[in-house]
Amino acid sequence: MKHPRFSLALIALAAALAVGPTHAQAKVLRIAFRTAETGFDPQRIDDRYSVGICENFFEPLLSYDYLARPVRLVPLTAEAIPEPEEGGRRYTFRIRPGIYFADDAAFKGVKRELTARDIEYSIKRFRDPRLRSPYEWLFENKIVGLDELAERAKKSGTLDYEARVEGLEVRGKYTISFKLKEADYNFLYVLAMPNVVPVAREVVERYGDDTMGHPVGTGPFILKEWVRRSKIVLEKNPNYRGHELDTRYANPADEWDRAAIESLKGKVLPALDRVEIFPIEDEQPRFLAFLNREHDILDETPFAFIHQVMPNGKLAANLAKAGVKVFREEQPELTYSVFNLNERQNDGVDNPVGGYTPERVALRRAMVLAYDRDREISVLRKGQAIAAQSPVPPGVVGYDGAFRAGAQDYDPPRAKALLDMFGYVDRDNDGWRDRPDGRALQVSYKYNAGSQENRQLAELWVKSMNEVGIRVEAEGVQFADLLKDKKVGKFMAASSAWTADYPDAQNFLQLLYGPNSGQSNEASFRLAEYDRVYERSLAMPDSPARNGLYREMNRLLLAYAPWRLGVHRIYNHLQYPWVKGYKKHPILYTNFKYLDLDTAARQAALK
Amino acid sequence: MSAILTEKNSIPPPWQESPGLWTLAWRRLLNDRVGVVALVVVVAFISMMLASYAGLIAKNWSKEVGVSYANPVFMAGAENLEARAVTNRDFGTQAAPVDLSDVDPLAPRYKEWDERAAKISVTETRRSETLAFGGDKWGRDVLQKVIKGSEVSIFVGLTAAILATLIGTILGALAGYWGGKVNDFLEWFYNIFTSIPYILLILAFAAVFKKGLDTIIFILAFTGWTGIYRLVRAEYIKHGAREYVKAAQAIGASHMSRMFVHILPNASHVILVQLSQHVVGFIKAEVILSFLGLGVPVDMVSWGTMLAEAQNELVIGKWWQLFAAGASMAVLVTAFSLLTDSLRDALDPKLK
Amino acid sequence: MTAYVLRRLWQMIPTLAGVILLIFFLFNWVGGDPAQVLAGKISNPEQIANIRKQLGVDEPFWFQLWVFVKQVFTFDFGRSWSTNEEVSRILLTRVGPTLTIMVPVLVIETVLAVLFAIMVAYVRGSLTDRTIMIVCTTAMSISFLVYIIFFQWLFGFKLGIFPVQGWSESFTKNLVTYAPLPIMLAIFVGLAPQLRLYRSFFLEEVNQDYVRTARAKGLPEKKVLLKHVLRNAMIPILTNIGIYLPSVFVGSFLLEVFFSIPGLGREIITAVNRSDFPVIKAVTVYLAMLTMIINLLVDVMYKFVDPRVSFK
Amino acid sequence: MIDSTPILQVRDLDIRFRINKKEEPFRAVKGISFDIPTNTTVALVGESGSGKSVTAMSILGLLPENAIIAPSSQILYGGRNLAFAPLSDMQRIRGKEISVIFQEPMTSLNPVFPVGDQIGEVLRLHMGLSGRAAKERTIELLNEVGIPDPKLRVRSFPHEMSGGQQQRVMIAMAIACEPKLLIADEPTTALDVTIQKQILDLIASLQEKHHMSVLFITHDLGVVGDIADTVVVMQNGEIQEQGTVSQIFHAPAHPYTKALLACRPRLDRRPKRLPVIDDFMKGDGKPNLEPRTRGLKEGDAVILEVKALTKTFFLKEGLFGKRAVPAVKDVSFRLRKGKTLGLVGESGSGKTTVGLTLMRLHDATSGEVLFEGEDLLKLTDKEMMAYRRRIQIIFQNPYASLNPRNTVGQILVEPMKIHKIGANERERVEMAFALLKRVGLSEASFYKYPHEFSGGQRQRIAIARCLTMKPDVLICDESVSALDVSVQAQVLNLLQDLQDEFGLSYIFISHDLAVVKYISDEVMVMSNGEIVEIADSDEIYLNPKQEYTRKLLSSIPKGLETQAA
Repeated sequence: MKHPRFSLALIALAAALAVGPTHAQAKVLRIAFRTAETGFDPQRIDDRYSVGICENFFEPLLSYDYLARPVRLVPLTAEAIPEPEEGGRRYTFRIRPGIYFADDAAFKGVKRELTARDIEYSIKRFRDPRLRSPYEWLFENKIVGLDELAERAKKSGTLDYEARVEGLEVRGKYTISFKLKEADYNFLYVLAMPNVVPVAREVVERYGDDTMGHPVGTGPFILKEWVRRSKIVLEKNPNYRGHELDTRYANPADEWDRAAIESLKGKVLPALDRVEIFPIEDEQPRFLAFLNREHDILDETPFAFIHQVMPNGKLAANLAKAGVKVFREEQPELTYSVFNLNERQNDGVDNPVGGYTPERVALRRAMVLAYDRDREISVLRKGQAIAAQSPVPPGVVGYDGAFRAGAQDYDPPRAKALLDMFGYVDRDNDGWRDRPDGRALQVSYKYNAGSQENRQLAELWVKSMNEVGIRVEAEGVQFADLLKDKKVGKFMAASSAWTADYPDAQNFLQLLYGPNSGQSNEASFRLAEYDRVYERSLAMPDSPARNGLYREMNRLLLAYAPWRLGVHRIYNHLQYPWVKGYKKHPILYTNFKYLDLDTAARQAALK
Repeated sequence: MSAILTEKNSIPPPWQESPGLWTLAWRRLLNDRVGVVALVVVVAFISMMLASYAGLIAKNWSKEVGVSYANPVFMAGAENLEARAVTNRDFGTQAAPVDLSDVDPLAPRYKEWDERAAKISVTETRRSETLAFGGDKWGRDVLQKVIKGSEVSIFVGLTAAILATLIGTILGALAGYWGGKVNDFLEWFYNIFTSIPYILLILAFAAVFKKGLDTIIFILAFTGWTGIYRLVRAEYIKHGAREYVKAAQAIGASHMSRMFVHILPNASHVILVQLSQHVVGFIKAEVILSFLGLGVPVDMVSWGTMLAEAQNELVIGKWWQLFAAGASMAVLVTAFSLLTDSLRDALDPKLK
Repeated sequence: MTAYVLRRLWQMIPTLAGVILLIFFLFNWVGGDPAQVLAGKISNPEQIANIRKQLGVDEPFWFQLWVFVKQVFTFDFGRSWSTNEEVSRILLTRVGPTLTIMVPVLVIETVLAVLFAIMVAYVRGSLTDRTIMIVCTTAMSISFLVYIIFFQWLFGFKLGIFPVQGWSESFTKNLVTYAPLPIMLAIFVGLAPQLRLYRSFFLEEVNQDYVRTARAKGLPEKKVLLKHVLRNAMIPILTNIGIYLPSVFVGSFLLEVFFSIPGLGREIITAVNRSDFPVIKAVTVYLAMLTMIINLLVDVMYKFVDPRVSFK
Repeated sequence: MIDSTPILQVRDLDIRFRINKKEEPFRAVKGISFDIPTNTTVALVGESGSGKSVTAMSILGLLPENAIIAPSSQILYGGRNLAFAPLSDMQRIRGKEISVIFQEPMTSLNPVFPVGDQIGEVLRLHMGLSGRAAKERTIELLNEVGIPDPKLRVRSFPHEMSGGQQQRVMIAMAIACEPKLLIADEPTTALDVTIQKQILDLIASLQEKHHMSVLFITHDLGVVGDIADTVVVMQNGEIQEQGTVSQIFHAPAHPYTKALLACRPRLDRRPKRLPVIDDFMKGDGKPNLEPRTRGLKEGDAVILEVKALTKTFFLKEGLFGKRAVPAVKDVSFRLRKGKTLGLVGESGSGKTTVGLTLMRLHDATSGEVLFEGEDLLKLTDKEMMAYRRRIQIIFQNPYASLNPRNTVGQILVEPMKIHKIGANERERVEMAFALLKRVGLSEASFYKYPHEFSGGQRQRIAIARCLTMKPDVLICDESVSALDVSVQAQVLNLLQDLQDEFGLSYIFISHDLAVVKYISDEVMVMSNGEIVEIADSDEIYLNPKQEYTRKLLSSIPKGLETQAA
């Protein structure tokens, strides 16, 4: 039968090719991403991985030092970090001359230098109704005159980019001065975000609707090749001026810093010629690909395989032999379950967990105590997470390590005692606790049906609540529906999460600020004392006094329990030995511009 | 003519119904060895399903009796890292929990709360290292999960198949019997359903209905009736032209009686075979639905949810949940398919 | 013949109208609100309203339906709501990978199924016949998901023969390195049901009168099977392939998700999860039209395969 | 012209069929012996189930897989016992020295290959002829079997030919290699009587020309009389008698042979009741042949009058067009009360459509059907219900006209329930029992299912079903064509008794002219939708006026009549 011989030949051929094409001596880094990208127009994207790739195309005014921990702002396209003027309401920047955009047909062969005009144009793009920018809120009632311009644009449908905006004052070719409505000590962080970057107007107008596919910036890399949701290739930007590793803030005790300094000292960066990125949604293939040496770095090792990589905390023998290094990073993010504090859902359904009376607070506090968070961390996350003590994750300005939230620990007896005390007992002995006024108690918990992890978290929720006699029904909904239901208040309890946009506690605490209800404040938590303390904290720069106010807000959160605090996840990033200069930054998603590759070592390892 | 009709005669002899086509088919099935074995297996699964439904077995499948990924008994020695996963206590501070008494609305009753809490004893569940056929991530007994899972999967498969067969038979009968305008309309309806890719149809219906067990049954039934419709329609066209139907028309039988009293029993063997084929098809489809997140609700378990859960377990060396769900499903589906084949051979009425 | 083709084309219009109506109501009436997804983390109701206006989702439904119908005829479905990529370009780039997997599967599967069906028909009723049938039934009953998980682990990871994932730009590289494992898997699952079906087609033909005549002519059994029976059995076999053909274009979304192949199957799922309506509309309409055209081609080809068929 | 040396000798041929593991295999042929002399036509005669076909097929080893040939059986040909010859040897003999033609030409030819190739295949296989030579020889053969312009016909497909032409192709294929023995298994049964005659003449002439022996299997003694030299009579797997044609027809020894000869209605006489098997097997062997008079008298009342009845079927064609196919064109006739109107014609003549349109099982295009002054075609369905009872129909295929899933009891009771005959269930059951007795079936059959009865018994049940509604007119659509001659006689006698007793009027539709002559008072001949001629049954046979009727009458096999004279 001729068939078997044919398949044998096929397998032999495949094995030979599986080694993959090795460019002569070009340094090609291959890495996989956890989810697919959407596009590369900085003002129009907000998903983590697209923004991460944009960090390599564009350059904001300020950025973060590669090695400094905790994180420190450093100037990038700006010459220096400006001192706040007029009581923190004005910042003036001088742009470093000689910074050029990458070549593009839109510039008609002429080398295009970065000017203040580009900064002004890019900030205005956030308020252009046609672009529907997900980060429009960054510049809402922030810059003097910008809101009025945006209002006019909404009516007419298009934004007038020529219009003068008082708060965006261009003083000459390289100088721009921002005037804020009120003092905002986090404004500098906003200017360091990878989205708040200058784009050339000619490029935007030339590609119109397809700006997602034509990122033209002053950054170290350019987009060479892009097969949507399958392969993204970056290559060195010929026009890039080059940069060096700044070792001022390096910490000699940190072995990552030492390794980075030793391999990158004195080199003109970026060292990599080419970066190939493969989005792989499924965990198993992404993990196996790294083990098969098809990729050089494995960012965010899937929890499921943690015991294969680090059996009881130590690197597995086979990986250690191959010289793999593990970088342990505490994510600046928070997972939490949010309760709807309105006494009625928006569709009129009565919501037993809503309300501020002691009776309702007791129910929420009991549910928080009844949730088995320890098992979530040990079984579901395999120990790769820290139990959150407050909304503010570690590594973020305003994080208080000494704050210990006893009220959020797993303690079923206290939960049962609290329920009995406030009259939540089983009256019609159907095995489920009823409400104090006799009506049946039925709480619905909404989660995103799309992922297996969410389903198991929901399973743990239902199991934990059943242990203490509360009847909970878990309802899986589509991702888009979950977002909508949480925004309009059509839920009782639901799963949620928040990643830091900029490294300040205020980015998390604003989630419980009363006026934000209906937007980021999904719980619609309206507590007068909390709001007063929050407003006072806005007007203060980072200081012990401000930390005191943050502590006050955390205590109010624990008392009224609008949330059940979840975890801050810990990610382990793996790299093969031939990847040099690796150090994961808490805020910046990618670090390609600081990496180097020892192609000879990789060549040997692949034999 | 009337002479004979009124003539009195003896009481009719005792009523001993001679074997009809169904009994003959049953006898033919019995002497088909493979068919009998398949029948026994299917009956075993159905009785297991009923026992589990009545709560006789696998009642507390969801109780966590073992450590996480407890080893099967026959692999007691194997290393189980997951079981000893360290809970991350070392988050830096051992400081005393913060005092909330000045802001906490529950503060007035703190004392009463502490007294009550002290009285409630903590029942520490002892988790065994090994289980009959191993444990899953939460330490639940995989064997009990498979049994409970079989109840849900078979229930979904059966009900969806019955519903789909009902829809397919009624529409097929109407199209095949009446022909003309009715047939054209139903063919148009059929064409729409078959032109849309199957996966999109499932996702579309999933988006329409609220998640839940009955949703899955509706989704499967509403997308699965087309195959049955096609065959029943062909059967009705064939039988519609047969002489016994013309004879029924001649004696004045109504359309309804011709359709359902005369033709339906003669098409019943096609319908029965389609029904059992669709039970098998829907049990397998439920797995795909669970993989897409449209599976049974969280507090239930089915083979589909088990397989979806077991996706990444093989790589970390925990093969038993994947094997248990996969194997038990394979055994039932094989038995059901072989039974269907034997049934088709037994039922095929060679109208001698 | 042209009259027949014209009549069939004429009959396609109501079906296409039906498809448009069904998909429009299913997804519009319930398909999740895309504006939420696009509005980003912090968005006030006013922003949501602006997005909805731009996407045209809050127009009266008949207007949106009219837009949909216009799009069908102009083959221009605008841009994807989530990635803003030209929808027609999405489809064109996705069909390639799907076909690279599904066409070889269809071809190899049919050849093997017919080959084995002949062999089994030749030894029909013997022990080998029954064992092969039981083996087929068992192979069919294991869930496709189990196959994927196990074989990806076995061939991809344990033996490392094939890469576990990846998709390159070059067609040959795909066919040789990335496609074999998924193709092998699809064949493994798809072969059993087709073999059972084709065996029944052969057995049906073997009992016909013309086979008895062929034997009465003194033809050896092999020739009777290969010449007379096979030629007649090809008619139902080709009809069956005609039914499978449209699904070749849809692709197997399970394979595409697990082996991260950028095909149409996976695209449909992401589009539904993101409520990306333009992509859903485009995929459905193209595939519906494709299915109808393929069915017509199969019927026309039928004429050349079975001389008894005439175009009434 | 019977030579001495037999070409093939069958000795103690005993064949059994395995049904399933438990039951005893069914013994179809019980140790028979007979010879086939060279250059002679041997007729193997018997009713269905007599084992004649099994015997013929065993010669070429074409028996189904579950057949068991007893070791003692011998089929001697060319000095070898074919019964146990290896397959390779058989394949050299089949189609070359012994060939066969079957009953259903339509299904016996491969539908997807042109007829020329199928004949050429035998030539290439056995005669080693190359492409060109094979083609020429095929054209010669087609010409020899009487196919018009063979050069064109070589490339046409089986479905493009009529039944008769297809059988000619089969014959051409069979004689392609000048076989010594041709086995013909009921070659003309499925054909129209006119075509039947041409095929029989062709076989006779080819036998003459090629000096080959023919084993002719049939159940029709008329055909045997025309074509056979020697006759072998079989019943239930045994040979009852064998001898020359004249010996069998003039001096039949075995009572079964006598019965067979007598049951077949003959053109030259019409006994009051047809002789049946029991008259010979049990009785004294001498049926009373007292003649019965037929024909219409002036005063007979008219029960049903049909005026200008037309029925046209419409087929879809082209983009929107419809093609009209007229089945019945402007037919008018009268049915006398208590009399039988015979309706005769070849297949496709529209005779069945007339019957079905009368019953409104088809919607007539135009015309009137007057029954007791009412035009049935104009009635609404509700009004029609009352008349439904009065006109009933018995179909041709006994196996398809009874619902296999109902017991006989249910079949009989259902019409009574629909038309509210009989006050309650008990009375209806009693009526059913009485009817079963009247049509000659046991009361126990009330509880049985159709598949437990023979063809003849099922037709009796069908008749009983009609009688439950006390009809006035009974349409018999080919009601006895599918039955064996002996059973045919019993059913015809039953119909005749019922007519004598209840004065029923019959419309008897059939293509079998002998049966129609026996039972009808008046005969109407039809051809492609029109009435050719109507006259008294004796009158029409003695001096038919129309050319078509004469042609029809001349093609009836008259073996019985000529031999008996």
